[in-house]
Amino acid sequence: MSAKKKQAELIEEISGVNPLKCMKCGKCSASCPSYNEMDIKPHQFVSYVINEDVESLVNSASLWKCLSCFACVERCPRDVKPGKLIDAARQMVVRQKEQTYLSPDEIPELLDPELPQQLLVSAFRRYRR
Amino acid sequence: MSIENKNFRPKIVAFCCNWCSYAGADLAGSSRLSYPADVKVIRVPCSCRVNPMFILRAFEKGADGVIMCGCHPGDCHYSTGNYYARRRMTLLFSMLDYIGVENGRTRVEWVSAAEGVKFSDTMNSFVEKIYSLGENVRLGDLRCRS
Amino acid sequence: MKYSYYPGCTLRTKAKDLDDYARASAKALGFELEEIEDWQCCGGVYPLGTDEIATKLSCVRALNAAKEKEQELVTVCSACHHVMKRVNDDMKNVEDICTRANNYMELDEPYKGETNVLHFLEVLRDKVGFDELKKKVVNPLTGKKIGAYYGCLLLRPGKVLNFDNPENPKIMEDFIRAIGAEPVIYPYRNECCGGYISLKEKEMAENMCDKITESAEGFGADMLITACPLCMYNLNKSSRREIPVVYFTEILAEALGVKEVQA
Amino acid sequence: MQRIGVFVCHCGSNIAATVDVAKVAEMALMEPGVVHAEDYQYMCSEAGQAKIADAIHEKKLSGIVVCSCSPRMHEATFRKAAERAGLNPYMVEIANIREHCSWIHKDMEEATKKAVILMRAAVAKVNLNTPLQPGESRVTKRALIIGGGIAGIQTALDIADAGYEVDIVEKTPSIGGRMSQLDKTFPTLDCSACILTPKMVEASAHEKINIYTYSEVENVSGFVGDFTVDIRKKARSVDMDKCTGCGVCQEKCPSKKAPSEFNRGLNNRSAIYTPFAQAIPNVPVIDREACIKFKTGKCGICSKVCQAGAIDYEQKDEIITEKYGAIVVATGFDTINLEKYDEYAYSQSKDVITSLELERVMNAAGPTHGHLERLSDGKAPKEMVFIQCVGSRCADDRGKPYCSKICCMYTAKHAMLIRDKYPDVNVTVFYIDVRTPGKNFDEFYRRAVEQYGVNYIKGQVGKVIPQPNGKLLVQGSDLLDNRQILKEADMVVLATAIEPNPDVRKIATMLTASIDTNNFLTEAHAKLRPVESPTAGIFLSGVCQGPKDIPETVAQAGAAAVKAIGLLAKDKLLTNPCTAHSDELLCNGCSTCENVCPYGAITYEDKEVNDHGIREVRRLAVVNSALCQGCGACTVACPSGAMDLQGFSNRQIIAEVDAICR
Repeated sequence: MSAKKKQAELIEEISGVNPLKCMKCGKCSASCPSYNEMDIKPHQFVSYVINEDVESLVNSASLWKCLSCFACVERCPRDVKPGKLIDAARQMVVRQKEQTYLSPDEIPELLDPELPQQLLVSAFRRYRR
Repeated sequence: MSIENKNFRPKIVAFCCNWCSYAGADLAGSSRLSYPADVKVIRVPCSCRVNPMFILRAFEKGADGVIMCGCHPGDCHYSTGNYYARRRMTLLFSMLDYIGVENGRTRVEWVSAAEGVKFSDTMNSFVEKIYSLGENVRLGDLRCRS
Repeated sequence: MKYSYYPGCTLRTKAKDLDDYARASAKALGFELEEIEDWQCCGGVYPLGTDEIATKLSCVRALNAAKEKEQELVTVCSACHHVMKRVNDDMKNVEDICTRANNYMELDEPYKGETNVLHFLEVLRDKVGFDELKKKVVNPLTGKKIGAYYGCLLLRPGKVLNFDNPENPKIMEDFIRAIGAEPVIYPYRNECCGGYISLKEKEMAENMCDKITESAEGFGADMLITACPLCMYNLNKSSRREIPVVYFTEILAEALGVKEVQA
Repeated sequence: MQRIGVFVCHCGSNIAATVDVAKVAEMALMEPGVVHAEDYQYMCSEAGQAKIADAIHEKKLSGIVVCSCSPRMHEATFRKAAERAGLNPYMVEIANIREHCSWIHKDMEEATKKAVILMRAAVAKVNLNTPLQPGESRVTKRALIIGGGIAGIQTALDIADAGYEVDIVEKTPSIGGRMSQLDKTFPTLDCSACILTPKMVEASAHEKINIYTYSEVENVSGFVGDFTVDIRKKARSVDMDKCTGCGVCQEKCPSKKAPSEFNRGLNNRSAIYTPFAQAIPNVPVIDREACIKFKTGKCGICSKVCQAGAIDYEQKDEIITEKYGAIVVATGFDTINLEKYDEYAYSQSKDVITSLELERVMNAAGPTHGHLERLSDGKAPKEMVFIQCVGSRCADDRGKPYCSKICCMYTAKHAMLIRDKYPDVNVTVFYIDVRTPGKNFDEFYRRAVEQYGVNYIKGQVGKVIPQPNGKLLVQGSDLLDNRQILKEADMVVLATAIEPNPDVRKIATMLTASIDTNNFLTEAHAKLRPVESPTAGIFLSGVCQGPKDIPETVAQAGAAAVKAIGLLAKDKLLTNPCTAHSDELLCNGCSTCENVCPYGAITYEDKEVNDHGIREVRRLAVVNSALCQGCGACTVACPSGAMDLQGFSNRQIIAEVDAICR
């Protein structure tokens, strides 16, 4: 099995999503609040997995723009759950050594007195291992 | 193949439903698509008419392989018959497996009336499989052996 | 009535209000929130990966603690509610996760999702009843036009959280009515505030929060209520509008006349 | 012991070239019961058949085996030949030594050996054959149509024109169905009422057609050719014979708050009402839930104003029992409930409507008298957005997994009509795929784009966002331009998925007609018997079988009529004697067979049995041989081995197995 295929299968495994269920209706992209910030759009995630181009996916800015608000998951008529795919791609990045989007050193300057713990906890869970 | 059975010719029973698979076998015939003469077809109205007992009986009487063919799921002449057949055979096969009759000796295939080629291909591969498994000794009634 | 109570990390610190008002209101309404011993942070975000086990264990511990006491588990924070319900759903319905989590936990009796998880609002709706709540209101907030801000975590995915209609919820509106105020329904009430994105992408969060507050004000809301410390932070911090945002427990305590007692 | 004759056919050289036919005949004589064996050039020829007849007479044969081509080819031929010679036709068995032997094998020795085995199996089977008599059942020459929409009307007209009596049972106060609610029809844009109303009139005036409106089928018993049906005629509270249809009662009725079903609840009607002006019959009904007289006992205005004295508050539901030979289901469809699609703001905004509601808005008899206007404030819209596939093609449990088939076309129709009548209104259609297979259909859609300038955008809408200014912000995808669109609209129209009429489950159960997971009725064969139910005597017309447009519905209605006529034209039905039967002494009354029978042919009765001298009443399976199609599912399901299939009995099949394995 090629490395590319392996990666694509890993994404399918982590996410539990079958990208072949997608009928390309675009309802995910129509629902996404981060759409304009994304380089790869939610409805395109499935194509990248099907075409075994996980590399582009893991290098995309979209990984860090998805809010996990589940609007796409809720509204997807085909039960594809694009949000889970993008999260699996993000996992593939942060599970590697020193591949984090947020390092503890950055934290102090980001803090403000009102910032709730929940925000930091969430961000850590999203951005790094 | 064992040394004792140099001239081993298997006995193979094929249950075919009247509406799809029997017609598929007819089509294989009229298309002159050959398969070994070891296969003998028994016509039943529907695959759901095939009682697991018939298959056990065949093995008891010395059959080396039993294959059941029906309409494709969803195409059953009687709407749902092949679904019943599929479930029954799944259970039967797991029981046969449990008592030591090799998986390959039984098979279910869906063959439509238009699939003469599939019928002959299926029979060819099934017979080949039975040759590789050799004689069925597990369930045979010893009193039936000559 | 006694419930196991899971406050969560933020309610212990920055969102102390949310917690205090919840406890005071519970007392006034005649039920008790018994804090789970040694609870640990839920992580704030439900780990979506099918192979995530360790990240779910803190929730399993809390859920199991409630099970052992034969109590239902109540949360107030939207995020805790979200994570807790989804982990519980996994334990109940995803065999693989359930088995592996139990292998880690080595409990006397495996946990299989037996505990019922309730958000404080669900307790008000399903246990207390909004009609009953209405009777206990001493300071009705008459004339106040309040917009409910649900956000994402309370509602989605609707099938797992089973909280309310995720596209057209009404639980908070019914709550607002029960305490004598007038609910303002506006379409952005279930759109995301940006969540944790505000840490690194401030502008994104600002745009999103502006849309929410603009929509709420456009439909005539004087104030917003929320159940989530993060939503509250974002709406206050990131929105360029001035509409006040408070925790739903605060106005509940106010209506029940227990606000001052606590503060 | 049987006296069996074996006849081996050469089929010219087709068989004889590879099989030693004489050897087969010779070997046959060694089989138990075989008293005669011969081979001949062409057994199916007249001379061959004569040989069979002669042998039957001379050797007093009780059963015969013909070793020849496939039974699918000539079994009927040889059965008839045997019958002519005085032998029961079911005492004939065929050994297929052509398709299953000579044509596929080259080696003569091998082929002959196999042919002998096939002959032996057939002989073993015929040894156990018993004479079978096809049963006869009579045919009541009257058809019942359930549902009075275009499907039911067309089927009724076609059957009635062939000279048979037809009854239509329609649940609502008038026939006409969904089609009567439509404004225009694609792809010709002719007015729906203009083509439907004449058909309604024709049906009501037809001497062979009897229409029961405001009535429902309550119970069905019997079987093909001989159904007995109870029909509940709901109390109309108006005497059908006296009413002149003047309409004064509806005008004067003080209770005008009931939502109009015909206008999809967009406006109200009076408590005494006919659903629409062209209703047939033109006799109103009193909606007792809405009527002040029924609610409070006071009022009675309709009775006072009725010159004909037709109002009858005392009227009661009436049950009519009638016999039918054939039943056609034409129960049609409704649009799905949109409560699970609140992202489209259907329940939040009056200006978000379904396509069927738009039909009413566009219709001169509708709530806005045909003016296109927003239902919230009556303003004329400038921007209209259509959203396709709302609830169709959904894999989750919110919607339906199938394509509703008609939406692409009616949306193109709506878009075109609006652009034609109101050229200043911009129309945008969000679509996933545009599906227009059908005569002149794609041309129609292209006309909407090219001539009428309808803006088609490929992409689904995520959310419809009501704005404080009353407009609707539509947030959608443009997948081809790869952008997210925010479009302000005045009205949004949802192409809502259709689903079978919810009553169809109940009706299918009464008819023992099978139904699929989407509640569409199942056809007997998806390709070859698309208008028949697997249950004999039940036929399917229109959308109850699957999504269809009007031309397809009418075509299927005609096809269903032909099938029903084919049944009604017979005086008697010969039933296939190869049916299941239950051994009363073995049956334990467990109901397993009843549950697997796809035809509802098995029922349970308390019967007295004599079990080795012990007389007792037991609950026993009884097979209705008129309904049984002989699949054999029950024979295998039966845990006590009581159920067996005539013509393919357990012993017969086992005898074949034994013969092959010998």
